[in-house]
Amino acid sequence: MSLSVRLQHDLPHIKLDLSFDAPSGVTVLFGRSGSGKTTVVNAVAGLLKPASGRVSVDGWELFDTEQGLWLPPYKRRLGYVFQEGRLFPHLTVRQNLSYGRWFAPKGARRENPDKVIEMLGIGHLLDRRPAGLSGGEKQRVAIGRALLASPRLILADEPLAALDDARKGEILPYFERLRDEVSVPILYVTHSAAEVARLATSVVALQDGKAVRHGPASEVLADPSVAPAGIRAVGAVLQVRVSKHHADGLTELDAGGTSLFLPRIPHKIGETLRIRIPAQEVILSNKPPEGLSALNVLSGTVDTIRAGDGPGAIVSLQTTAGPVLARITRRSVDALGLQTGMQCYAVIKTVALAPHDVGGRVNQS
Amino acid sequence: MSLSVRLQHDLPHIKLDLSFDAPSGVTVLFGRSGSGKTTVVNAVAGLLKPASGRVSVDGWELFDTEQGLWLPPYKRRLGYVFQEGRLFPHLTVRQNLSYGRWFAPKGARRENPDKVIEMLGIGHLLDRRPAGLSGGEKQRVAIGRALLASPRLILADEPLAALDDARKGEILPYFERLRDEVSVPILYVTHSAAEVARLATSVVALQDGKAVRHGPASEVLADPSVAPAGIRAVGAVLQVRVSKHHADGLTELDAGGTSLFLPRIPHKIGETLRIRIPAQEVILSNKPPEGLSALNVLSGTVDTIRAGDGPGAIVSLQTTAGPVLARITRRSVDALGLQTGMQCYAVIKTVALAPHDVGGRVNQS
Amino acid sequence: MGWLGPDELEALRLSLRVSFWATLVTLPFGIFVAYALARWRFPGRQVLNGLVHLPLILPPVVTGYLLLLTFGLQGPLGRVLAEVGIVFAFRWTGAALAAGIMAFPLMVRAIRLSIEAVDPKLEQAGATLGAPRLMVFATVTLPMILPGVIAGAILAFAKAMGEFGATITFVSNIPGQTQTLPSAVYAFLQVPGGEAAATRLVVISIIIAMGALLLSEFIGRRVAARVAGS
Amino acid sequence: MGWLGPDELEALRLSLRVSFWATLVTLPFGIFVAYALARWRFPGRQVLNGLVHLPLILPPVVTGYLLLLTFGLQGPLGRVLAEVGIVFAFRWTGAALAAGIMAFPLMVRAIRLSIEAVDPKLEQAGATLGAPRLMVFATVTLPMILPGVIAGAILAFAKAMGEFGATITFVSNIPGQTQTLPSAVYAFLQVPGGEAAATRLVVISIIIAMGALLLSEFIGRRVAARVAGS
Amino acid sequence: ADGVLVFAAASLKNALDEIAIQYEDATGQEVTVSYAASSVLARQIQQGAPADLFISANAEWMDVLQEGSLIAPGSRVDLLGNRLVLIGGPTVPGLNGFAVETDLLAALEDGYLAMALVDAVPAGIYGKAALTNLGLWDDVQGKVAQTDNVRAALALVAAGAVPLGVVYRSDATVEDRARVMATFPDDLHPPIIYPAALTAIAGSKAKVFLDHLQSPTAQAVFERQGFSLPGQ
Ligand SMILES: Nc1ncnc2c1ncn2[C@@H]1O[C@H](COP(=O)(O)OP(=O)(O)OP(=O)(O)O)[C@@H](O)[C@H]1O
Ligand SMILES: Nc1ncnc2c1ncn2[C@@H]1O[C@H](COP(=O)(O)OP(=O)(O)OP(=O)(O)O)[C@@H](O)[C@H]1O
Ligand SMILES: [Mg+2]
Ligand SMILES: [Mg+2]
Repeated sequence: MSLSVRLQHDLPHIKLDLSFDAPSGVTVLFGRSGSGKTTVVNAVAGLLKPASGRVSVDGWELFDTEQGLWLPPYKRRLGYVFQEGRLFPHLTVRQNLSYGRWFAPKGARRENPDKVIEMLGIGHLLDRRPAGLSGGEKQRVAIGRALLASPRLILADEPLAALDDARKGEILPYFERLRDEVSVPILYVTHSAAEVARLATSVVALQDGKAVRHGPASEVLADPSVAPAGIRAVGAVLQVRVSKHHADGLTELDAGGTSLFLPRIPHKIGETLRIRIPAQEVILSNKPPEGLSALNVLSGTVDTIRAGDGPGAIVSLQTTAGPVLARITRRSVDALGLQTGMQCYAVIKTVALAPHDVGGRVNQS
Repeated sequence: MSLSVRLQHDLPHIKLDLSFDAPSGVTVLFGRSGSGKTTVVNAVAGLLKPASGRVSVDGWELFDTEQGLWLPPYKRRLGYVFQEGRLFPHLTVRQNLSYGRWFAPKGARRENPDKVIEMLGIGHLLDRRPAGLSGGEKQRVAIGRALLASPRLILADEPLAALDDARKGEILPYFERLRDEVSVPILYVTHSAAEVARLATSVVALQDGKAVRHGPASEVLADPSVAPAGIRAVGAVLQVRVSKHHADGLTELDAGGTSLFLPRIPHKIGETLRIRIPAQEVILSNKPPEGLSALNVLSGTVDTIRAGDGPGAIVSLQTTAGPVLARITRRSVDALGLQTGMQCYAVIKTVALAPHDVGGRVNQS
Repeated sequence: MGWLGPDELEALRLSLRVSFWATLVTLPFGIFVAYALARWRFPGRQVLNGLVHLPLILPPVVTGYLLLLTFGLQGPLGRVLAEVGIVFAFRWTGAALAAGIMAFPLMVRAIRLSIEAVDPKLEQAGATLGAPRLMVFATVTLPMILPGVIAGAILAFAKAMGEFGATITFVSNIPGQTQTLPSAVYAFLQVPGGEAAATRLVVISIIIAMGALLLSEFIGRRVAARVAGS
Repeated sequence: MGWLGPDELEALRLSLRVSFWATLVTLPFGIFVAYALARWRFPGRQVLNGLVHLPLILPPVVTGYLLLLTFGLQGPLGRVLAEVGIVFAFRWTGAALAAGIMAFPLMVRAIRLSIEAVDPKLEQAGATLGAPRLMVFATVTLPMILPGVIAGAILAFAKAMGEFGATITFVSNIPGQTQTLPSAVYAFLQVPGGEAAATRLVVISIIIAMGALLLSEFIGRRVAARVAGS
Repeated sequence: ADGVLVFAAASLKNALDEIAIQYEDATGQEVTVSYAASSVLARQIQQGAPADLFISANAEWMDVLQEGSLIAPGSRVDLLGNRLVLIGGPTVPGLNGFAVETDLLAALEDGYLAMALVDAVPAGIYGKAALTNLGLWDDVQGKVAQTDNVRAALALVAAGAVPLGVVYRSDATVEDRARVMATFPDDLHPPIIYPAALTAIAGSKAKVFLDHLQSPTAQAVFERQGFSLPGQ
């Protein structure tokens, strides 16, 4: 287990009491505003001293109240990306980036600054000061600063919440690259289902200071009962391989023997990816569809049908590519006569597979 | 024309030079960061004195540099909802709300405070101070404060940008109610296509200080060339009437004779609404579709086919409900043999018609 | 206060009165000048800033002497004011004037810094809601700078309690009129063996000034918390 | 400076030296105390705060007398320090000590306010990046409070230039040793016909102090702009 | 120190400066004078000030030092005397034959009488004694504006802030905005004496300078500044 957290702490309004062990990769903490996410991250960072608990990263203990062990923040070797950036206003971007490096221990694994700068696309900003940067640029610098401190764990507290969608789209890939290329464990706080879907290796759902659900991202996302992400976030995650880039701007993926098409993505042929198929983008058909503009059809058998609170139901289909979820109305369930074990076809629009649902390379670990 | 703006002003980096006349309702200003949106709003508010120009609201001149007319901000009777709220931290919510009322002229049309408080759902917050409020609550109070100043024009500068999606969803309806129930003209700045779609009566697209496009929301949104909103924002806006609420949680709408189903919405039977059909949620079929889970099918004839830069194309369909746009791949255009004048079916998932695409009552004016 | 003689008690009472009025009357001017220095750009701003600081920099005797030349019975301003019945010379009011002027720079600095910390955007918000400038000041700026105003006022009060050089030079030392605590201390220090009496008075003024300072920290923090809305 | 006699020139030179060193040497202490008052909660914090303000509140003569009793050759501290070769009594170093102590509250107040304006979150950010406390102070806090430090230092310098009561009481008025500009002014004012000379010296000190103040406003604004990153 | 360090009451500045320059020119011997209030200087000597010679403006502080064995035995001399005068400011008509006993109250009108602190500063103490002996103190008591030193009293008169003041003759001679209205007979108050003495740490050079101060050359300077010589 790469990150192990156990915490008890009384806050004015809520009691924090949780414990979770997370594998390496990205652990997403999510939950409503006020559920205690920042408090957990601060306790891991050492900015808050919990009443009792223990946190370790890759077996290295940051604190353990039973042993009376308490590392001050500056000895924890973390890269904390704060929600508000917290760049040093009096330093240039370059100086901000190298701040953590001054203090990193001699023997620490060092990122190559040039590589990080290039990865984040902030080379042209190096001599400017934070005040002159746009929100997205600031956040990229903050990520770079955290990364170049040679951290053993990266903490990111809603790093994208203050940004508009366009800027979110700019930055999300950098976190994916962190996960996939740098392989530092990351504890990531977010409200956004899209971010969870793209980044999370495992998810911890917080509610009133307790961890109410905890598991791999694909499981938690496929569970409509997990409130924070919302019903619109439910979806399946498929593992696919890039098989061809077509001349008409489409990329063909191999999903367990079936071809899926989506608008050109930058990944190389042969690469293995995860893509999220949002349940609400899937149409079901009880016979092979014909004459439709949708290019992607996955056939499979109905596995489960779960009716929701409203007019909808989540139908889970067993396909050769893996399980696929569809969110349709109960009325359609009846109209199509869907039943467990029945043969069925999932129709997915090409353009509905948005780039933000395509994850990076599948993590090897 | 309810709002008439003409401005020239030199900023350090850009030259502002624009003029537009907007009908009553919501005029949305949009454009990239730094394109001058806030500057325009500030000039209207009187917080910035432009080199030259003229602004009038319902024929009442706020300033006119030619005439040497310049009303100071406090005489303009505006309700400015700032991006960051700017609530008075030392006053309670109640005092914040009544602040503008102290200064409103005697004869001014007055909103009923109780009604506004109820509309915004902030009745339980009245005795608290801004510091204790969540971001969404703050922004609602800011809207109420602006509204209760009996403004002749409401200015809203990215009022939702700092909020997460859930909170955006909470607040957007209040702006719709402002538009529909209070009928004060509103100048609204946003980056978000969803907000444009739901709120805008007319849209002014800004680029480098110039108004590059200006027209009714439905036109601007149907135009894939308008960059700020992005291709994913393209869609058609249909006028529909609520015809029935079904027991299984669906609401049936009458769209020019065809029935559309979507998850229950709170509007009354007989009400006329606008709903946005995002182009990318529409699947086309060249024969009447069968056996599909999607409940909504609109038949029509192909009007235009515009190929985009990428692998996609926007197909416009003439239906009895009005024009419907579909974003599909060029490959599908070929596969279906689509041509202008051809009979065709638009398939739309019930659950894809998200509540945030359903506008409020259609404005009578 | 059995251990204070009647003269000393009188001096204490007078010092309190002088300092109180010195603070109260200069406060509006202090707020105004602080606001002007913090928010307005006008020619002569730096001159005003310099003038305000002058009493901090000049030897107090010089300040007192300048006051005497200006507000004394023969002074240009003193004569004009005497016509309308305002006399500073040799009155406790003069002691208050001297104390107020000596304390003024401290007051202005404290208030000015707190004004500079107020976000002008909140004032703009007030203006867009229809409040004229003065109302914006009264309803937005003033409440928000209250901690700074209180700190400045109490610091000024404490300074006024200790002021001596300018006061005695301007209005001399008239028991019951202008003999403040520090003048009494000075007198005791002039004669051999007066140390004990001087110490007693010094201790009293320290207690008062410290009490005021602690109070200002306390009130300042309370008000700041209230203003910050928590 | 042809119109200054050699003694006066000497007094000016001495005043500059005294004020310079008074400011320079107290500055680290000022920053430390300001930081402690602004950021730490410890028992005795209010006592420290009161002590720091004491010289502002006490009549300067009293402060001088207390210094004489403490740091004089017979004083408890004076004797100990004399053993290690540090003598304040009747040396220009003593004048600097007096001036430094009198100016200390002003310096601390200015710096403290600027520290309180620094967002502790930035300091936390420094800590998470691996910087120990002192490094965080040196690389984050200090650069950000520089405008306040400069303002505080120059204000202290100006105050030191004008300090008189405590200085003359502590280290007397020995030309070339402890006769600062204000002491010289005092001596001139004690004798008939000295006003002209006194006025000349006062004008010089005003010019210097005002120059310093203007400089501090200017530097402060420049540094603030640089620190704010614009 | 090589030279002589003199601690002298501030009112002696004009005279002593002149004498010191003469002395330095004549002997090449450096004389440095620190001028301050007698109380300040005496306390500093108590605290080990490196002064060689102390000239006080009153006897009391010298007595204190003497009791503390801080002055060289046998070195104390009554160096100078002074006279107390009543002065009038620019607003006071020059009265011929002004007599303090009869005319003081009338001349004051509503104004104040400026004096140094009457219980603390020598000139004030002497003035209070004189007025008491004249039987005027009770009447005038409430109209006395006391200053921290006698020069400040003179300044009040000179500036016209008060009509009258009681100061030393040595102060009044040079100020042309104030006129001497009357000189108090010196039997009305304790003798005004400026005692001088070598401190316990004084060197031989200081003794030479103290002797010089009593020489006719020096005494001429003192007289010119309005001081009187003891026994005169
Ligand atoms: N220092 C503190 N003092 C008082 N209350 C606190 C403090 N820190 C946190 N809380 C309270 O503890 C609860 C959890 O706060 P926390 O900031 O961890 O929530 P969060 O999940 O990060 O919320 P958000 O999504 O709004 O950032 C909240 O009710 C908050 O008000
Ligand atoms: N007071 C000012 N001083 C200097 N430059 C300014 C000022 N106000 C605006 N600008 C510049 O003018 C341009 C337009 O700014 P404005 O704030 O109007 O943009 P915007 O469209 O509102 O951007 P955003 O979406 O980021 O809020 C920007 O380049 C900005 O840097
Ligand atoms: Mg948080
Ligand atoms: Mg803007």
